[in-house]
Amino acid sequence: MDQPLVIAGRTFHSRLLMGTGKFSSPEIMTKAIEASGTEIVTVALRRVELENPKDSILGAIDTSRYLLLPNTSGARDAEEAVRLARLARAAGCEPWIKLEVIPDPQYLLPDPMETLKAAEILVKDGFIVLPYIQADPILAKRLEELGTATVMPLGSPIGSNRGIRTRDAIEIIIERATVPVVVDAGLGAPSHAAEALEMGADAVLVNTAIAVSGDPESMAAAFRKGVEAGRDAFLAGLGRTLTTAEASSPLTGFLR
Amino acid sequence: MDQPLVIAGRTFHSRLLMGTGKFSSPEIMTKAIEASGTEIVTVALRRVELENPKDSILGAIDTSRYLLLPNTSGARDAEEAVRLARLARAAGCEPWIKLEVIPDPQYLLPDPMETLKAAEILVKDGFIVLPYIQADPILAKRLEELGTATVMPLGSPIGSNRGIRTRDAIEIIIERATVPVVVDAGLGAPSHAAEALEMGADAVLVNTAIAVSGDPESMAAAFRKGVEAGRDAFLAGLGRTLTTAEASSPLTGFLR
Amino acid sequence: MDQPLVIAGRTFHSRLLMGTGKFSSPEIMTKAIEASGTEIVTVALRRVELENPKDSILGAIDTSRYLLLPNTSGARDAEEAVRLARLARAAGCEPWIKLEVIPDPQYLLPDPMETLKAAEILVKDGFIVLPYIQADPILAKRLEELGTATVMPLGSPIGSNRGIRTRDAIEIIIERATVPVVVDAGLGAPSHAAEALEMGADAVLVNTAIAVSGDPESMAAAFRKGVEAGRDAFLAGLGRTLTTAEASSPLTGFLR
Amino acid sequence: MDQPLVIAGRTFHSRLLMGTGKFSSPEIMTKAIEASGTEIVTVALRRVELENPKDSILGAIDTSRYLLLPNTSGARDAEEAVRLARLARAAGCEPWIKLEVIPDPQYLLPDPMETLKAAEILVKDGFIVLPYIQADPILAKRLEELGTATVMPLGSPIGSNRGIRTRDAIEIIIERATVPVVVDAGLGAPSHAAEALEMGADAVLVNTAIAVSGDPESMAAAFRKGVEAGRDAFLAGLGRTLTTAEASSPLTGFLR
Amino acid sequence: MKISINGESREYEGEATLGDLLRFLGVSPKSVAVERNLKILGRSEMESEPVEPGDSFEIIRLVGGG
Amino acid sequence: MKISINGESREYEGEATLGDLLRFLGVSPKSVAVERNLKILGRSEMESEPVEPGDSFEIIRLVGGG
Amino acid sequence: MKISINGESREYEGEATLGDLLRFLGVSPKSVAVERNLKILGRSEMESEPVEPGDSFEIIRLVGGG
Amino acid sequence: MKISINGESREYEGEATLGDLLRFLGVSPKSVAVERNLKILGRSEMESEPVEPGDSFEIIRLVGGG
Repeated sequence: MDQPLVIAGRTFHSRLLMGTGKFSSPEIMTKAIEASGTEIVTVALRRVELENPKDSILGAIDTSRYLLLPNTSGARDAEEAVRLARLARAAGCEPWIKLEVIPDPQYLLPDPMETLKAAEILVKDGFIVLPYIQADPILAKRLEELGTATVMPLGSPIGSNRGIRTRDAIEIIIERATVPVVVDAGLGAPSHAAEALEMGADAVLVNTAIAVSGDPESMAAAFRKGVEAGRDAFLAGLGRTLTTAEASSPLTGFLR
Repeated sequence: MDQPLVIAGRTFHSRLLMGTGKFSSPEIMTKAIEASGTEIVTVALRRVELENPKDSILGAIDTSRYLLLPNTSGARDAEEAVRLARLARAAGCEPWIKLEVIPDPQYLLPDPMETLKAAEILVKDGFIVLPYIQADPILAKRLEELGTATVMPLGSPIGSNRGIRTRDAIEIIIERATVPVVVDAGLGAPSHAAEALEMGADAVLVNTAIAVSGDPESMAAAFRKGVEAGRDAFLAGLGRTLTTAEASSPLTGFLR
Repeated sequence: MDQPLVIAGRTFHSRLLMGTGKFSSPEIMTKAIEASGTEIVTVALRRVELENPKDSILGAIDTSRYLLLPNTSGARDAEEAVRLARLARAAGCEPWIKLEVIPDPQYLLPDPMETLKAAEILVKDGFIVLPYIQADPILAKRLEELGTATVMPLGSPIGSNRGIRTRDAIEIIIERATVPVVVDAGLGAPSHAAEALEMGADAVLVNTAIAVSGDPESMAAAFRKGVEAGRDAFLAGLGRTLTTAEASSPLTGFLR
Repeated sequence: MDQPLVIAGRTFHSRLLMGTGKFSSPEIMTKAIEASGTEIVTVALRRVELENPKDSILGAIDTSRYLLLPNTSGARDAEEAVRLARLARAAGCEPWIKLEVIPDPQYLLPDPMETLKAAEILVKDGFIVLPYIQADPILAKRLEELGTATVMPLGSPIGSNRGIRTRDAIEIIIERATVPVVVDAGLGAPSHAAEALEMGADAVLVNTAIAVSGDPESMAAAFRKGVEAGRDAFLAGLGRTLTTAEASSPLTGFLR
Repeated sequence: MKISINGESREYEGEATLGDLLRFLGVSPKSVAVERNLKILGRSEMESEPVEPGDSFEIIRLVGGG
Repeated sequence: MKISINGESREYEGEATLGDLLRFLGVSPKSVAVERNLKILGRSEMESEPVEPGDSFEIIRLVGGG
Repeated sequence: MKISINGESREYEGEATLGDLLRFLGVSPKSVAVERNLKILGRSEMESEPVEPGDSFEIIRLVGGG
Repeated sequence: MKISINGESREYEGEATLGDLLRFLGVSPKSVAVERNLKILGRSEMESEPVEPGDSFEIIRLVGGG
């Protein structure tokens, strides 16, 4: 029997974290969240638009069922990330934070040094920190040593749908991590999510592939199955790969 | 809503075909078949062992629930394949045949010319022919023109667990086929099966990866989910892949 | 010391065959042929344009230095291919023919059955046949058994520049062939050509990547070097690949 | 015409840097260096063995022809790296240093934070710093901003011969770098080196693949050609890759 | 008085507590976080926090994000 | 009499129909296919098909396969 | 007389050998292959091969190709 | 006197300069770097640098590396 996913002492039965960006309507987002089976949904922070002050995503997410995981998107350095994390907590979120420090608008790649700096401050400040990082095994180990609750290496750039293009490094991260490894960013299809779990990743985070799909609700259900398939296969034990063939029918040739 | 899979006018609700070779016991095989949700199971033909004449796989498969699909494994040329197909029919199977003509014991690669020759004879003889072939789009088209019920291009050598190593060619086969495309051989993980369905394949056939797994029943369930995930994603519509990133959080930077 | 390449008893010191299509001018083609170091150049056959009867590629190729290898491009079946081969011989070419039978204008994939049929006729007719084929090891073996002088499996579709996307199958073809294996089609960069030779291919054929380059002469020289590099490396013996690292500096840590 | 490679104001005509580890004898190493055409050879520092005090690699390298580039291998943190760099200078080397800070003996992956720290100190101390790093575009940019003379992202783990398994990230690094990009580690075949140069890398560093080859001298020559082939192709301009085919022979079918 | 809200300068003549200001703006305190002159305010402080000439406020809410 | 079954030569003195032979061998006709001298026998023919000296039989059954 | 050359119908009143026809067309025999009514002509036959009303010729040359 | 060289403790009764010590050890100064009590010595300092009881020396040379 599978163990549930445990992050910072909290138990989750779904291994699919879901982002809430880019959905065409709150209704579609709500349906997709439901279909995904997720228990953790990420959100961002932005200024209230004074012309439209009532608008809030909270109406669309039942916070009694889902853990809201605010991210620090928009932060270009450690200081901005820390400020965002504290604002999220002040806005009533639990002290969980998806830490992303991204100086680069084109590829949205995280800054390892600033991420480390912000992680140190936030961990000391009592936050449960889930850092979004390059697939760098040494960086992942340093963050873990600082006390982050997970590491979240990227498979490929955010929203690129390219899948796991950093496989070698993620395998090393998984081999060594003592905290859950959540593959984040770039997972564009259920097969990518299944692959991550088959490799031994503890969970994945998906947003774009679901939100921009022609049918987000079905795609969310598809990712749910992909994640479960990958996890089941990891637990059942995958066969080794061969460079030659191995007959599935008896090798005693017919009539021989 | 998805259309069911239709092969030769017969409707199937599962897109996972399962092989019955290499299982460590009939009980484990039966459980795996059940868990896979398959409706089509492949079998081989061999001489009765006169010392052990009672032994039969039929006891372990409920033929009222599953279509038995005999294969021609062991056949090295068209003549042997045709003889095996007819023996299968004489043994009480419906006239469905997974045609494989394999002269090569090391990589178990099918012979395109002999496969074509056997297919022509068997189609004329009233068989519903599902040929196992190299991922060769022209060969696939010729077989379709001869009246085969499907084409079954290989992802990688039988039992190699290497996954879809012939992606470019299979994409072309899918783009052009007017009969169902069933990706066969080499699918070693649910992510491989999901990938095939995401590409638009109509179904997959899996044996080794399930039979030799540490837990065949769980692995069968995992492949079932992988197939469903891939199919759902194909129908929902996958996003395009980018070489750069595309933010999932609003791009208006924080406080900007 | 390397052995020269021998095809049908004829010795060549270059392992790069070059195509002459798509060049912007005969002068540029001539310079590129020179720079490539090739000894075999492919040509096609087409009707004389009666408005422009003098035009001939022969003026641009010194047939005392290069073996002209006419191809059967344009042939959609065996009969057309045989007719083209005979016309080439009648036009004064030696009885060497690059056999290509391509029913499909979109991906330009060769027809295995028609290729086999034409090869049989042409071999009987005294031609030295170099067939362009899908990377199908069984087909390659059959052609070799018929007496073709080489097999020429494709790396990826003609002109696609995708490189070797059929690596597994080409490795098997090389492992088994008793005639030279020439990787043809899709080689878009010198690294692709080097890879083919490193795998043990005997030669490669390149056209588009050179002809459409911004500087065909330099690109031809680059492919020449790539081919030589790959061959030298194959002969010197490549190291095995590891999944972990292996220090190049002494492992006794500094001051330890 | 190509520009020469310029690192820290110094001009080099070879784009292949060569390591001197793992050779079976000084004679073989000397021959390989010669055949590679390199102008920069890396060396390590270790304690003199008091039982064998005369032994020195300097006898085997003509320092009037080759720039000795000492590395900091063995350093597990910034402090040890700085100490090694200064010892190298005290040993009579020019103030050039290949900076590697590697806490991890299994995969020999560099530590981004310690590398950055050491780079800052060494640049201030007047060293010309060539840092060995993960293929992390943000880290590369930070190092460049600190004043390193190059960035040296890894293709795959040292000595693994896996080639460029970090292609996406290296493409971004190249796109953005204002200092030379030298792809280091894991290049196991000339095709890998050619690929790096075709991508636009300014140079590569190779050691294991040459040193452990069956014939290091030939392999060094092969890498030299591979590097030149890749560079020539990059300058000549590679064609774009297509998903369909593009005929190299005239498309006007034969007799049509 | 002149105050700045989310980077825009505003004239505000209402009651001089943040609670009033938020009501005036139509913003529900439950769904936002507020910085007054770079100091993040706790839930409890919000209602009574004074609003004074020259104050600069950031009013932040949760939105969809990945 | 001498017959060949699945490539092995056998002495058989039983009744001279295939049905008898199968019962003698302990093989259930329902789960197999039989060739007599390369001719495949239909279900209905099996019971009464004669067994004669020199006959060669192939008795084939279904087994696990991919 | 009416003949067909490379699929085009032509009026031709010149001398009645292929050699003449090729000269008339400005085609050098050395660089081409010719089919007359689907029969491929050898180098030696070209000059003297007759040209008769209703003949169909294919005149083929080498061009750049891959 | 007792000194430490490359981590090994040694008895040394020779002349009391580093130049002497290196000659005694058979090490050519040109090809090495030396730390005395963690202080790296310049080329010029090597010859005359004193050697005193309890000194700890690291003598480093170049070797093959990648």
